[in-house]
Amino acid sequence: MAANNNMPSALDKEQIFGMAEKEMEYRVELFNKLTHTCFNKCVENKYKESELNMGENSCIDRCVSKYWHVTNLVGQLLGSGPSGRPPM
Amino acid sequence: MAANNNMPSALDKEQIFGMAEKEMEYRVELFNKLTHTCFNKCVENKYKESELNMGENSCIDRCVSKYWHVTNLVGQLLGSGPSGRPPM
Amino acid sequence: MAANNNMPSALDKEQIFGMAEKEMEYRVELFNKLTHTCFNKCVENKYKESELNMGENSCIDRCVSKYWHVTNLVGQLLGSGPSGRPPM
Amino acid sequence: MDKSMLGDLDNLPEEDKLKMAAMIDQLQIRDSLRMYNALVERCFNDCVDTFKHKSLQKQEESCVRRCAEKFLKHSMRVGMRFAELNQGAATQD
Amino acid sequence: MDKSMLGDLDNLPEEDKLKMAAMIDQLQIRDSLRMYNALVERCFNDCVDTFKHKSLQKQEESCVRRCAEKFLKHSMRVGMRFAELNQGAATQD
Amino acid sequence: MDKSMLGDLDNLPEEDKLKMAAMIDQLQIRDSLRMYNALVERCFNDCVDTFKHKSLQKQEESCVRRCAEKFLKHSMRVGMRFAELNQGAATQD
Repeated sequence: MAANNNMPSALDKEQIFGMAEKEMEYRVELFNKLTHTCFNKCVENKYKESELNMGENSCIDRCVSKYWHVTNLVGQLLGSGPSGRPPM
Repeated sequence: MAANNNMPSALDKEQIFGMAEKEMEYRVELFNKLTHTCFNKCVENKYKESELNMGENSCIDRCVSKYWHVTNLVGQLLGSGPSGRPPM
Repeated sequence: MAANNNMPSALDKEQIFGMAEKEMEYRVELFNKLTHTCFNKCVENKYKESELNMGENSCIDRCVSKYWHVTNLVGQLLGSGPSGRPPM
Repeated sequence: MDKSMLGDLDNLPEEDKLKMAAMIDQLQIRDSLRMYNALVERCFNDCVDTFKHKSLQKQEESCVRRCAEKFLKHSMRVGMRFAELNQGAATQD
Repeated sequence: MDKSMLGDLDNLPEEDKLKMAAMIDQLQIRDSLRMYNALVERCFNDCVDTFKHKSLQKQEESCVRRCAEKFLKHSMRVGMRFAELNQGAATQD
Repeated sequence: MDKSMLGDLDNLPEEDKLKMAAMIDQLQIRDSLRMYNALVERCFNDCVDTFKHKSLQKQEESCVRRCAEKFLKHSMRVGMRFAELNQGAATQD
């Protein structure tokens, strides 16, 4: 998609910017969904304290790890190849 | 909004692009909401199988059809005129 | 961020436009979330009537007011300073 | 956005003011379309629960109408209160 | 968008048509990535509920697989029905 | 995005690098504002349920404070774990 001669044209450059923008938007959205999902799964929502307790903290660590695995697993199913990286 | 002389100016062109972009975003969002809503309404979420069964399939078809009718109905109420097409 | 000499450069202008756009997007999103949240909290969703009754109306007014307070409170916690305006 | 920055907008040439106005138009169009999509989703979710037919049943249709009308009235009321608060016109209870 | 407006697109110079095609590409990329994110969120929510381990358990993994496959089949079916309705090919029940 | 493509960015003239940096700034601003909106929505939903008064009651206010503080701590922790995973530093349990 990018030019081969290392001097991208105006349209190519717009596409490079556009791709980089979409990639970053994707990562931000992934992070936001992960954050909200793990908060829902792990954090007591009566808010009796403002600190995270030990149980919540370890739940969060495992939740992030599992979410990551699910991201990779679904990425594989969507055909991004054998390795576990997101499909870009 | 578009120029009448068939030679749109720079600003007009930006508006044409902008309108086309918004229109496509709208259709994508409509499709996404429809897809997620009908999945919630029709598909058993224990995922015992990876196939859609007959009951789910016919529920999906009717759900899409009804969602379409609701889209048209709400479009009419929002004042897009007598016909049932979305307000653009 | 804006140029000091009152003649913004091309890049500065793009940033001014970008900031203004983000600010407007933020206000629209705030309004939309507020609207949906207060509808959920205050309006009976069997839709027996198309009018809002007195109880619903007063609930809506208080809900908007409380949502506003929460917006300001969270804004303060996020460090936007002592006053209650959103952090921009 | 800082007010001093908004002030700079006055210094922009005419062409840029047009561009800014066009941007605001675009955002409003996008917002209306999103509101429309969200309204359809909400009223469908609250009013349609059986899928024995392809077409909307009478009571579903009237439920959707009332839902949409009620939401629009709600949205207008919220808009008024929101504008008051933005102008600092809010009073305490 | 009015059709007369879309008609104007034919009058655009070649360069603008390329720009329009690039815009459509970008929207499709963004849409695929959003779908991917939404699918992960849904299948995680429906399939993962215990947090005694860091790694996915066997039954969680197979649940996620079935969830994703089922959703993709669903999405394809919805796409076909949606296209039919867009072409006015829908019949009443 | 493929790394070879990101590599091309180094070949961009200075002006384009500035443009890219500005784009990243803009995305971060938008992200912060969205996070702020989402945090307000969450804490309001979880902490405010009665509408007999126009102003926040004492216990609602302290609930909102704890909710926001807890969410921010949570978000920071998730950010650290997420960064570790992105760097392949994750170990199995």
